[in-house]
Amino acid sequence: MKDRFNLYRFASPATFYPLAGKMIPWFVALAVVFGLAGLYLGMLVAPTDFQQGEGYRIIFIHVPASWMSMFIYLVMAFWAAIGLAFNTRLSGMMAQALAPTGALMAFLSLWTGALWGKPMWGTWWVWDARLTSELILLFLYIGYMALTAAIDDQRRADKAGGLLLLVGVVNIPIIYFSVKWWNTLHQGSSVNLTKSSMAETMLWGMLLMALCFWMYSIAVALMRARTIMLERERHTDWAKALLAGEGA
Amino acid sequence: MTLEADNLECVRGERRLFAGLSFRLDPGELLYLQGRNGAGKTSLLRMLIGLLPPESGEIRWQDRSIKSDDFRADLCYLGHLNAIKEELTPLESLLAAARLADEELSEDDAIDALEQVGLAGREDLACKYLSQGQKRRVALARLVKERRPLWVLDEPFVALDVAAVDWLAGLISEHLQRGGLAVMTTHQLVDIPAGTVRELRLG
Amino acid sequence: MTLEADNLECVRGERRLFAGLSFRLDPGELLYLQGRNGAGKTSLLRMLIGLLPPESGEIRWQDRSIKSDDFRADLCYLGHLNAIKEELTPLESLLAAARLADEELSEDDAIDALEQVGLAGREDLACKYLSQGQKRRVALARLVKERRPLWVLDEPFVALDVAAVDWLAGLISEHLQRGGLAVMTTHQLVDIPAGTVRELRLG
Amino acid sequence: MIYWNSLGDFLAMGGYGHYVWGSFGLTALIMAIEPVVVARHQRATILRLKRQMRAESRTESPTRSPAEQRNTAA
Amino acid sequence: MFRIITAVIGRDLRLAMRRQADIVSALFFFVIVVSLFPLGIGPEPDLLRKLAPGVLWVAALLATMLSLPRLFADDHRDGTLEQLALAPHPLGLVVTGKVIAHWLVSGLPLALVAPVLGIQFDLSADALLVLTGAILLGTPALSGIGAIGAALTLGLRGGGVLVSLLVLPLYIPVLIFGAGAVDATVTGLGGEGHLSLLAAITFASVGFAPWASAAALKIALE
Amino acid sequence: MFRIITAVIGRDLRLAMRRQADIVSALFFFVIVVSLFPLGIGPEPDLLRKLAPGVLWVAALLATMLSLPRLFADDHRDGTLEQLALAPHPLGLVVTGKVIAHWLVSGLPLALVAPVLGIQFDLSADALLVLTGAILLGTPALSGIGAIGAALTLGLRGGGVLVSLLVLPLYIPVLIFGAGAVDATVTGLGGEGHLSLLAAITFASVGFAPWASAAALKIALE
Ligand code: HEM
Ligand SMILES: Nc1ncnc2c1ncn2[C@@H]1O[C@H](COP(=O)(O)OP(=O)(O)OP(=O)(O)O)[C@@H](O)[C@H]1O
Ligand SMILES: Nc1ncnc2c1ncn2[C@@H]1O[C@H](COP(=O)(O)OP(=O)(O)OP(=O)(O)O)[C@@H](O)[C@H]1O
Ligand SMILES: [Mg+2]
Ligand SMILES: [Mg+2]
Repeated sequence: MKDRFNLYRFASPATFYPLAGKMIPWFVALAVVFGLAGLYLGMLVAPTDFQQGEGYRIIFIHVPASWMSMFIYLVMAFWAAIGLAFNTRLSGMMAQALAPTGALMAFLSLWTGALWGKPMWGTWWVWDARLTSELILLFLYIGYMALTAAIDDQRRADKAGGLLLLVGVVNIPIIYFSVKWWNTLHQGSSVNLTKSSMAETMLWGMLLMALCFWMYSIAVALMRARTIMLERERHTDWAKALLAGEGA
Repeated sequence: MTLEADNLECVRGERRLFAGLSFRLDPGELLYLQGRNGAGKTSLLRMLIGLLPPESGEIRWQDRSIKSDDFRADLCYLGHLNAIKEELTPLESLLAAARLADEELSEDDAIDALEQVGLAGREDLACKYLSQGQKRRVALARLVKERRPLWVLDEPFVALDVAAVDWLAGLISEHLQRGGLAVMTTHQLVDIPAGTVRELRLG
Repeated sequence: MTLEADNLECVRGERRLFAGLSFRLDPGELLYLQGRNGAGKTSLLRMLIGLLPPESGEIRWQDRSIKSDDFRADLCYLGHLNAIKEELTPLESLLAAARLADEELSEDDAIDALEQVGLAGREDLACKYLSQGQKRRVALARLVKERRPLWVLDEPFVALDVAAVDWLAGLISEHLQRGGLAVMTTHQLVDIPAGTVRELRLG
Repeated sequence: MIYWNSLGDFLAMGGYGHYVWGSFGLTALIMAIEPVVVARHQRATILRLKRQMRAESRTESPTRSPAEQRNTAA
Repeated sequence: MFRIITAVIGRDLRLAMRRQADIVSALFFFVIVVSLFPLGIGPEPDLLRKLAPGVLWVAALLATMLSLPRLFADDHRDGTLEQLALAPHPLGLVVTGKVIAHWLVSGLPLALVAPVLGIQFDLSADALLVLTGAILLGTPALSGIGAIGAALTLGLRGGGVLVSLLVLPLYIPVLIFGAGAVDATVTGLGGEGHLSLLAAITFASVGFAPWASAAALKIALE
Repeated sequence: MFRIITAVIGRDLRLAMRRQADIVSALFFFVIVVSLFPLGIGPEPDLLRKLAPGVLWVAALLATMLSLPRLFADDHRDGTLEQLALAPHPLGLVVTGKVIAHWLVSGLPLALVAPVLGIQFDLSADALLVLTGAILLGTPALSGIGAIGAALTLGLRGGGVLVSLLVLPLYIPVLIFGAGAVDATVTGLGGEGHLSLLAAITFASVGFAPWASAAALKIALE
């Protein structure tokens, strides 16, 4: 009972709300710094690709957006597992705060992929395994949001949504390994820790942009989490004190 | 065999319905929940049977938490809804309910129970053709042969005519005399001749 | 303004519930239907409002058959079901019901009616969050401003607490004093102080 | 250091301008709009909650009173 | 007369907004079903282009149909339908309102996303235009005819699946002319003839279906 | 343990027999959807043969999915589900029984008529055999995964359509391997690999899904 209480306190909205408020500006600043550096390297310094011409520069958003769309889903599933196991209030809020950003990332991955595909493959869209599974990921995000929106009781919504996230997490390895399992039009993995086929600057540009997207996602998710938190906890003492204190 | 509630708190939506509610129920005792519409009677019953986790506090059956399967083997719950299938006949409903609740119930016993609730001659009519009160009677027929110690009944008298109300009151008091426990809500004034009736007023 | 039933016969499934039933109801009179579960009370009410065609016999309102639209403009029916939407708030439910029934009801009147049924402060909460009895009260709020002459009520007291039962009994008797007519069933013993109460026992 | 010779070259992206700027443009747009939407939603929520709190303190607060007010029908 | 129709539309739209899920889900069902086909059939663009009109129309039929069981069921279950039937105006008007609201919620959005899905199947701009027009013209008929099926199966337990059994055969003309219009455009024959037939079907069924449904509803209420 | 599973299966099958509409309708939905395609797409046999596996599988997915909302909804509405949750054995066993019964009523019949429909699409005898086997192997997974979706959306108003939103994405692997098996046979590559993957999916989902569904049901009952 006692250690559970501690955990509960650690993840308690009352401590988390002000902490998140203080952290947001830092993440925004980091996102801007990484973004500027990444854009500088990727858009201004990096040379052209001998195969794809300048069109390859879409990679600097396509890949970070694709990565984030999968990563955010994993994080949501992680929160869901915590929430179902320990019954913490915070986890459901975090999952719900992350979902729209994750869906946007999946959408951006599809959008930039389509814009890339037209010049490279001659078509906006092919029914290739990776593209399709990314589309499914978007559907999973939307399904999660629709489910939690359809349930009015927040506690129930969190639990049901968490269960769905855990069930849907099987899709992530499918997306990731789809290029390996089926031979497809879409490019295989080219980022490799030991040897890289990419130019050094390109690689760095991509990694910096990925960091930028990461920080951005954290910042937006924290902002959204704060709103959700206040809304849900409006009858607790800390929220009331906060609402009463904050200037109009 | 005791049912104990310890410092229960109930929050529905954003409303705290009750808090710090404790009681203890011993064999032969009836807990009679009272309270206005919306006071939280149904919510409390659902907590007692383990379907609604309390916001805080604990419920114990025989000094153990009610989360165990043992508790459910001792419990008989009858809610607002009748839990009968429109397509099945009263007899089939009764037998299916027993089988799914892991109870032994012979066909003769079932027919006997249906006779007692005044459905003789309708054992083989699909339930959808029954009137409001007759459907309720099918649901109540479960209680006739029920020997589980804890009965939890949510407004059992609704839709029953006067004769049926009397009969049910008798059935409950028999159960209590056998040493059973019962928790019940109702807005109708019904006199249940039983050993101890504890009243608990919500709201 | 009279409601007349002439030699009604009702067959449900294969069972003849009643036959040769006739009565006449004049302004200020209450017809109180009684009978066991399954006697055919609900069936009779549905005949009176024109939803269930009688096997034989006829029902007349102001000496004309009840099939006309005029009859329905004079009728207010409240059934087993509450006819409210879970997603709408009590206020919206009431206003929508009035608009769909082609009645004038201002928002102030609606709020006033909800206050009278004891739902003040919940006008803006979706109905699904209400308890059994509160939902019933939303349905009953329609009656507060209702000036149609004929009220047909099927077990209106179900799920209501004691205070609400008293209030509703008062509302019905006011309606009768205004010269209205009412037909009602209930298994609960409720005293309605009205001019003439006719009792009709089925089965 | 810088790979491009002129701004025009940069904007043309070797003929892929539409595709590249279409991608970057929409991404920038989304990343600009999303935080604004979230922040506005937060401000609106805080205002609404404050209004609600004032309204609740004028009557009795529903969570505080275990009972419901004005239950008995008039 | 119009007052009651608008009152019904207003209420139904408000309910749809409250539920949100309703609008979004019919749409996403459409999107998902359309996306399933290439998965089952394979990715060759030529093949897909030939399939597109048929697949999109079948998906539109199914998406409309899926929301049908609830057209009257909710009102029936909670007793509102009884009250509507007892109101002092013809039930057919009420049903007209409900059909229009159903189309606004489940038909109109389909027409709006259809072009996007068409792109996935590599359709030309012309074909996309005709596709959108055809869906816009044809879906009211789907709502109208569907209302009859929904009313006939009201309160029956097998409802959800039974309604498809009754309604899908009646949808076939809409499917043939709707898909035909797009096909004709793709093959360069021009889809005007098909489109005007579609308009005629819609006109007839929106005018007539509410009254048939009203009759069916009265039977269901006995 | 087996007693309770068989008790549930027995009751659900008896209910399905009583309603009749249930069994017949899922089947007819399947048949009608499959038959709609030639209408929407045109009668060329070559094209149809290529379409067959995809169309049949999509139709099987949709037919299964359509009966999902009622998997728990009836029991929920009339209070039986509460009683099941209060019975002194794990709810997962009850759900296992319900999943099996659902498959017997909605999956098995599809496998039985699939060959007949395959003939309409001019499939070879080999392909028909693989098609039947694949549907037989794959549909239990559809019932299992579907149960999770049905449990999650239980009691929600948008239920029927919402369930498709949740479940269809999860059905996609079944669709791909199921259609792939037939495709591979048609093109002479042999469908054994696909079939064994299908069997693995079915095995995993029938074992795991009932427990996830049971957890979702408990949430819904709060
Ligand atoms: C709508 C279409 C597309 C979608 C949904 C999509 C999806 C994805 C996803 C999910 C990833 C990350 C997976 C990983 O890193 O392992 C990725 C990476 C990548 N994509 Fe795409 N893609 C699309 C179109 C394209 C196109 C047209 C190209 C280029 C011709 C392309 C090139 C790449 C490259 C180079 C990577 C990085 C792979 C790596 O280094 O690991 N993608 N895409
Ligand atoms: N649709 C139907 N088909 C066949 N029989 C029916 C149908 N509806 C009701 N019955 C039968 O008609 C009889 C009367 O039903 P009704 O609902 O009118 O009774 P009631 O007097 O209102 O009873 P209660 O007090 O229980 O509400 C019942 O015995 C029932 O079995
Ligand atoms: N799922 C829910 N979400 C939010 N609020 C709820 C929910 N269920 C019930 N409530 C609220 O909880 C209160 C108590 O409901 P409950 O059903 O326990 O009342 P009750 O005492 O049984 O009333 P009645 O006598 O009318 O049956 C009501 O005011 C209702 O508005
Ligand atoms: Mg209650
Ligand atoms: Mg009755």
